[in-house]
Amino acid sequence: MINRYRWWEYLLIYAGMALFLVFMLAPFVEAFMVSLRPLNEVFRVPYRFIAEGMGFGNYVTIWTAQPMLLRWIMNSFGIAVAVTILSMFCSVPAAYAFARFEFRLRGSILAVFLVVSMVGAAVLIIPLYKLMLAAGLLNSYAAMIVPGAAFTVPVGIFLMRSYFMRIPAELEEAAYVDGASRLYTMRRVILPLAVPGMVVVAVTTFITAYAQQFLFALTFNSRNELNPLPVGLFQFFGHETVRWNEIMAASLVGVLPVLVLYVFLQRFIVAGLTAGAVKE
Amino acid sequence: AEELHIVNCGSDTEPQAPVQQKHIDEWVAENPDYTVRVEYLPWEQCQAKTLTLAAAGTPPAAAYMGSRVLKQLSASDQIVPIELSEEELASYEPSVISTVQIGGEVWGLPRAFSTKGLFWNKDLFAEAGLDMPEGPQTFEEMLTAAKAISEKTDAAGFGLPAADMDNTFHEFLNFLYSNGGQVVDADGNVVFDSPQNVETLAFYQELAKYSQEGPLAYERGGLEPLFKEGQIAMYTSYAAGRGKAEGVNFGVSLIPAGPQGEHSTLLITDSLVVFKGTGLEEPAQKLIKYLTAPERQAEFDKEGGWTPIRLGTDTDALIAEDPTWKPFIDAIPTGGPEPLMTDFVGMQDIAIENIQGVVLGELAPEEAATRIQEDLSALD
Amino acid sequence: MGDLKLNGVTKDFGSARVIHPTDLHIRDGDFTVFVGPSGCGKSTMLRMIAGLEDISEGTLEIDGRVVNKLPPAKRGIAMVFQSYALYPHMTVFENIAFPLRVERLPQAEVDARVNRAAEVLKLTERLGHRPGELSGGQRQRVAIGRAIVREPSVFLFDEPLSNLDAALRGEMRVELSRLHGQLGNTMIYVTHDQVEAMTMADRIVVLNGGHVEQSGTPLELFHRPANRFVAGFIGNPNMNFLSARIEAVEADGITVQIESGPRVTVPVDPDGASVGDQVTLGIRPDDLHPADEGLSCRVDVVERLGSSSVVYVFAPGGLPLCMVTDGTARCAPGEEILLGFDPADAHLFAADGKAFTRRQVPVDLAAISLKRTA
Amino acid sequence: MGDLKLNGVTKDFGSARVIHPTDLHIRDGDFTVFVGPSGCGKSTMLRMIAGLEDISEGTLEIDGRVVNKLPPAKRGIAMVFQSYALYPHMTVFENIAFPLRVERLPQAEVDARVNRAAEVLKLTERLGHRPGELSGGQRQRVAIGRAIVREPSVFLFDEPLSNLDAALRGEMRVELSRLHGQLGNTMIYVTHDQVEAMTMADRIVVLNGGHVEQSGTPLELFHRPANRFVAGFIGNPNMNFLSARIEAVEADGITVQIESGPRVTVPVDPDGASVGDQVTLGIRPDDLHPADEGLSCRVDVVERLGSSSVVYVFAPGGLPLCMVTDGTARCAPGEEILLGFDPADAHLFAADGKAFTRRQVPVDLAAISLKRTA
Amino acid sequence: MKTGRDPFPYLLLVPAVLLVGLIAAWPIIETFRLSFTDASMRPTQEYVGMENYTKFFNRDFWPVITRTLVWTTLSVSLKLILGLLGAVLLNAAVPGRALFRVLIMPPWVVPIAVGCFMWAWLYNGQFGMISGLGQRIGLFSGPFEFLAYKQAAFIATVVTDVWIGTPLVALYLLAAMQTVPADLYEAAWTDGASRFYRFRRITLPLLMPSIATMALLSTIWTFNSFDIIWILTEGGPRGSTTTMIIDTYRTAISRFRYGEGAARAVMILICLSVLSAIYLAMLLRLTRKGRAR
Ligand SMILES: Nc1ncnc2c1ncn2[C@@H]1O[C@H](COP(=O)(O)OP(=O)(O)OP(=O)(O)O)[C@@H](O)[C@H]1O
Ligand SMILES: Nc1ncnc2c1ncn2[C@@H]1O[C@H](COP(=O)(O)OP(=O)(O)OP(=O)(O)O)[C@@H](O)[C@H]1O
Ligand SMILES: [Mg+2]
Ligand SMILES: [Mg+2]
Repeated sequence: MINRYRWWEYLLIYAGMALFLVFMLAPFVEAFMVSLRPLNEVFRVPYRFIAEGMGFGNYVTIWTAQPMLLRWIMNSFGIAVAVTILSMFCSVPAAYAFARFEFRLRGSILAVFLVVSMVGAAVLIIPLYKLMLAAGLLNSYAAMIVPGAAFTVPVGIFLMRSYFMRIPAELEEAAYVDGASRLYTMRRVILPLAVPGMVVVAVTTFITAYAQQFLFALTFNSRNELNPLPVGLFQFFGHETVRWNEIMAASLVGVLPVLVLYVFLQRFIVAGLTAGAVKE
Repeated sequence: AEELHIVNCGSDTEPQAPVQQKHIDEWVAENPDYTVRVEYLPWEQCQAKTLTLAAAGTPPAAAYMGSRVLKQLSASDQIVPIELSEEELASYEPSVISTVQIGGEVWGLPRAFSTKGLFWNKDLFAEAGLDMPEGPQTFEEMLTAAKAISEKTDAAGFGLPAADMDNTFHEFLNFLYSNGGQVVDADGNVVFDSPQNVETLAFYQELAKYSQEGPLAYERGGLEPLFKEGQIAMYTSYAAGRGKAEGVNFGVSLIPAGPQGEHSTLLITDSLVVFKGTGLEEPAQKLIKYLTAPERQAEFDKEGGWTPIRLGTDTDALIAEDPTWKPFIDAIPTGGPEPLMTDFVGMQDIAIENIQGVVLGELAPEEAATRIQEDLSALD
Repeated sequence: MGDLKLNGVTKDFGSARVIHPTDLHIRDGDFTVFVGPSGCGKSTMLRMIAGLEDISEGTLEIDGRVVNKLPPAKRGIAMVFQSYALYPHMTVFENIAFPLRVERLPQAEVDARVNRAAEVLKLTERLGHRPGELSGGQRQRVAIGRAIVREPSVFLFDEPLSNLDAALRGEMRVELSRLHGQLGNTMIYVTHDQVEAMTMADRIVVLNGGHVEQSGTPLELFHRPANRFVAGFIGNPNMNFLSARIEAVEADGITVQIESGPRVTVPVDPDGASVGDQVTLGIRPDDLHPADEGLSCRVDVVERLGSSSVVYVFAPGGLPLCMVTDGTARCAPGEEILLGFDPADAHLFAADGKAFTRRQVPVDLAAISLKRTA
Repeated sequence: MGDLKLNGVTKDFGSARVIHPTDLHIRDGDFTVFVGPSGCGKSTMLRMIAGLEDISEGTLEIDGRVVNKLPPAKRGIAMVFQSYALYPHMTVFENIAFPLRVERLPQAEVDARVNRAAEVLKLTERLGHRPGELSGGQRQRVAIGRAIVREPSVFLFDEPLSNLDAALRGEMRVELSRLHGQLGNTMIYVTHDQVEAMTMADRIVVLNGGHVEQSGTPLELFHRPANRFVAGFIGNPNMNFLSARIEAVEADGITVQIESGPRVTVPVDPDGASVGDQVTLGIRPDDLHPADEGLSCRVDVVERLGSSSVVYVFAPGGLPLCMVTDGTARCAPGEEILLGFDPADAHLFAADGKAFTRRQVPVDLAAISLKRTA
Repeated sequence: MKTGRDPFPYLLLVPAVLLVGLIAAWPIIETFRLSFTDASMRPTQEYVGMENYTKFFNRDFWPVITRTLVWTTLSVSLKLILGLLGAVLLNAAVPGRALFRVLIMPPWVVPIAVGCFMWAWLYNGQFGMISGLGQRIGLFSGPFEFLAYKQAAFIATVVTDVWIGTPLVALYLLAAMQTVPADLYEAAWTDGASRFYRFRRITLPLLMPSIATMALLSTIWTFNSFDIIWILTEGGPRGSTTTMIIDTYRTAISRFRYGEGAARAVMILICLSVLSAIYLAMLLRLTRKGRAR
């Protein structure tokens, strides 16, 4: 009964939602409208919301205009997946250590991770480049994956840590009393229980990695067939006139898979964030 | 076979790219010891990336980039000078080769060349009742035309680019040079506070009143569709701009002359440079000389729609075939290069910031000139 | 097989001493219960025995071997946690089998042992379920199952019943007692519920603020509490305490004058008592009864439980007292009644809380069989 | 002022009927307790009365006015939640003052009312603290304080004591009873603990599976349970049930033959009974006692609580029985004992669970003052 | 849990420390070192002491830091206000809520560069939707270029940043909101508190820790927000959107003054460290209970 609304409350809520969605979706509407226009209608004054000759033609031509498009989308996906796996491989054990053990340097190491999460990669690009060079990673997927993962590890650690802290310590103690080794306990008891939290962190990392894979790819990779989508999109700029309609079509196509993924996983994300939320 | 890595700013979808690739393939066929890998990068990121590569000690063997970086690259000991024979040197117009010459040495080979002309929409001029069959020839005529068009038609008089992009400065230089102004004199001193410069700034400020809405959001690329749509009656562009004005009844004339100068233009070249420290300096030099040899370069220019780097019989034929080429070629001898300063980005930032001030009406022309003069002088 | 000795064991958390030097001997096969108020160190003690917590000083011996440095798994103990600590992602079978999996026993052996345990605990039907699908009592039994498959010599329980409702609690109490009777292992059981302590223990260890206050059989503690703390802690409802002053010390007892009350002679060993001392007289609610003369009290609240009633009264001076009577009490709130007691039922405590030893107790403590289950 | 009438009230969650049509009259000033096993619908009933949950069918009247559509605040009720629902970010003062703030009372009035409530509840010292700094009992009192400042005509409590430990629970029970005595409002109290129900209620309503099984005074329910469910639910330890067959039906009682036991005549109204019927005989643990002849039982577990003992035995045929004796029971596990009872104490239930009305009960139910506090 | 010289936790840290230490920590240290040199494109470099810092302080520091703080504060407050509003709407039990939950998320999911392209279009005066539709309905008399004027561009970049950052804030606050026990609301309702009163007196105070956490995290992210401004305005017009990170990038990467750029990067780090200290203190205070076992 507490969730019953009066008519004006409904009105207010839906009006609020509508306004919110207008703000959140306007750029997508714009992009979509642009993507439907033929090029000569893109630059047409005065502005018309519905232009002549609108259609899905661009969604067909992008694949031939940039034959690598599919490859870029796959790269983006692949790189984001790899970043996620590598990042999780590092952040999950570390978060467990921070959540459960008292050890010297714990505070300082945690602080270092915090500081790292505070530095934008943009200003570190030259030392990073030297590093990639020394490691011989340039022009490989690894060049985009490794630094991408490194900069997502700190946030991953913080999220996972609060999740681990919610798993009762007694479960581990019970396992120790039963003779299980620490690794066995972690593998058989802790990790299976942390799965919901790991899903959240993985999805967050994935989305971050997907949304922010421009700088590293641009700087550390010079092989077009390895490029992720955002870098690839810049190649639409090369024409006589920038083919904005195709760029928008390609962008929307590139965003779609992640959006679908999000739709499927959103339940877990809300629930998992709830678990991670700092309380009391 | 060793690989020559070449960074090419721009896109491989540009029309001249296949030509270049064809030439490279030919060269590789002649020099089987080497392979060539060309990496195309968007202009926005290209320079930064190439220089990051250089700073980290792994430069490409050669790169195609704006000539304005040459001074910084050579001062930083990143590129090697190109040895040209007298004959090779002589094949270039002096004003063109000057864009790559620093301290008597040639640091790169001009690859793409552009000069600017004033595009004007004949229909709009007619609509505004202007009688200028050859287009505006002086600053004053230009202002008159712009004012008339702004007042009498729906279009703006002029398309003024003033965004935070290099071509804001470039477009300004066209007018500066056409008014006899200079940024740096022959001895390398900054001379920005000259009366000519102040006058040009004042002209710009006036022009801004009859320009399209929001000049600070525009660079040249953004003006092209406006011109095409008849929203602006004039703007300056390079030769390839003609192809982008399809369907418009337009004329191209020389940049109007200021009260204290004559028709001029900014000469911009992009050039091929050879980086130091790759161990491949020699074949790289061979390759770029091969690519820029007169006949191949001409083919490249033609395909790309660039102003020909070398003048000659080909050029006359070009004009004969398409008279609109004339203003772009005629301006070459009187044109001026980009001011060669080591910190060219710094220079540009200073100039753009103050030009924007003038365009917005926030800075008086004198004030802007003094500021630019001071800041440029302080630049090391 | 399961004989534990604590010698001067202490525990410090940082600079805070949580367990003061403690000597304790827990005999093989005993059901020992640790009781005490919250925060007194019960869990800490248990966790030190389990090896989950370092021992700060002193030694812990199991079957004559010092085990201070041994990890939990090597001590031959099994622990049932207050929260059961069942693995929510495993079935009941896998939960119970967990210690055996750790030891990598062959599947056949695992099956056999788990099934045997499940039978003892009446869990056979539930082996395929997850803990989330079980009732509280069933979960409890799974936790016990996980402990018994290891066939440990010592069982540790940390308040295993505190999450259950009263009915299930009573049931589980009986089951645990029966289990102890069947297995005969040493069991150490932590609780803060003294009813559990009384009903289940062979021996009770009363802890308070990191000290052992008294250890002994439940009836010893009930009838001969060593001090006022134990007297107040053991027994439900709590013992009533009255201030008194010693009037006379004789060989067969101490005569005291109760504050705004009668004068009584309590039959205790008078060692250390002297006339004029301030003492406390303790009397259990069950031993108070309406009388023709005695303390004149005003009835405050009456709780009628059907077969018995609890009457809360205010004694002269506003001191609240509690009395339990059989059946349905007939007094009404506000009524004045006189309460009396048999001095032989009273306890007497010196000013420092130490009890004077009682001469007689209603039952022969030694004669009663300690075993409560077959 | 606080007279509640439920007329044919039902509750459906989706297609599941959780409360079956219920008529109930709760008189002004009564302390009514809802008891029943978990999931029987107690909370749902309370929440419908509070207005937190829609009533599916039927009407709820408060003081003669149908309030089905009224939001909680307009019903003149106050509710104390099981979890207390204290606002963790507010001080005790602000928690208690919350309803007054909502009403925008002037500060002076708020101060006065809160202080008065705090005094009644002995919280004056704690007014500046946050709930996190309080003990369970204190939190409980804050929750009550927040309810009483509103001066509601009806108080609703949802298992307010279930989170407390036994000692505190006892204490709070007494305090709530005293509060009711002082305020005289109508109180409706939900619990699944029948001890609470017995000690606090003027009237108990026993719910089971969404039905009202019986409603009456505690002693009525204890001594005259309407059916086997109520008999088993009320009283601790639970009533023992023995299968029996009717041998003879006479005016003054029914004679039954207990399965593998003696033959007894139970003094009940024999309405509806006929010879040969299968019936159940119920006898409370307190009413069982060792006897010279009777059921021959083997002792299983003995729990000695000090002042009383609980003995669990197996009757012939393996039926488990429970007996409570005073003091310390002297029997040992494994021992065979004979248990008997006075037939007048026995209850008799028909095959469908309905009780035969008992002729006599040990107390005169009507004569006992219902008030338990001054 | 046992403490002491147990190697296990250290083992668990190995992968993270290796990866982060190598990939992120080393460049940070290197940046520190570079800040005391005159590093540029030249292959050699010399130590110049504090010169890079004094230069920065003497010229650009105060305008840039002020602008950065205003930009950050504006953006963060908007994100929090909108995020809170969004969370409230997401939490409302009305039909269509599930759809709303999905539709609010795309800005978070979209690659930042792509998002900026879209906004660049929206802000375009001639061909963009806002100006276009605005003229249609008579909001503007002619085309309006949002990125051509100092204030407008400043606000436009903030709006885009808010657009990208709001969904995560909303999601996070929604999650926090759902941890508020339902009975608190029921209790307040029983006491007659209106929906708004309940929000103000219960939801908001209880959300405060989460809001504070988000505020700090968001401040850090916003302070470092680079792509949005770079793609939309490159710091213009007339420097009106040049925040510290843009200034640093321009100096170090565009102008190849690595030494000076490094000094500015270090300044960012110092600014953020102050914030991080606050954050860390809060985090520790908030989670101490959870750890004490
Ligand atoms: N890890 C720790 N660090 C510091 N003090 C601790 C720690 N664990 C327990 N203590 C303190 O030691 C004392 C004893 O705690 P313990 O858990 O043994 O109490 P307990 O008797 O089990 O109480 P309860 O009945 O409430 O479970 C308490 O005062 C507690 O605050
Ligand atoms: N929102 C709901 N939707 C569906 N079924 C519900 C809902 N709330 C309660 N129920 C069901 O209604 C029945 C009665 O629930 P209720 O909470 O009233 O039980 P209760 O008597 O209070 O039990 P407890 O003692 O465990 O609190 C239960 O079977 C429960 O599963
Ligand atoms: Mg404990
Ligand atoms: Mg309930």
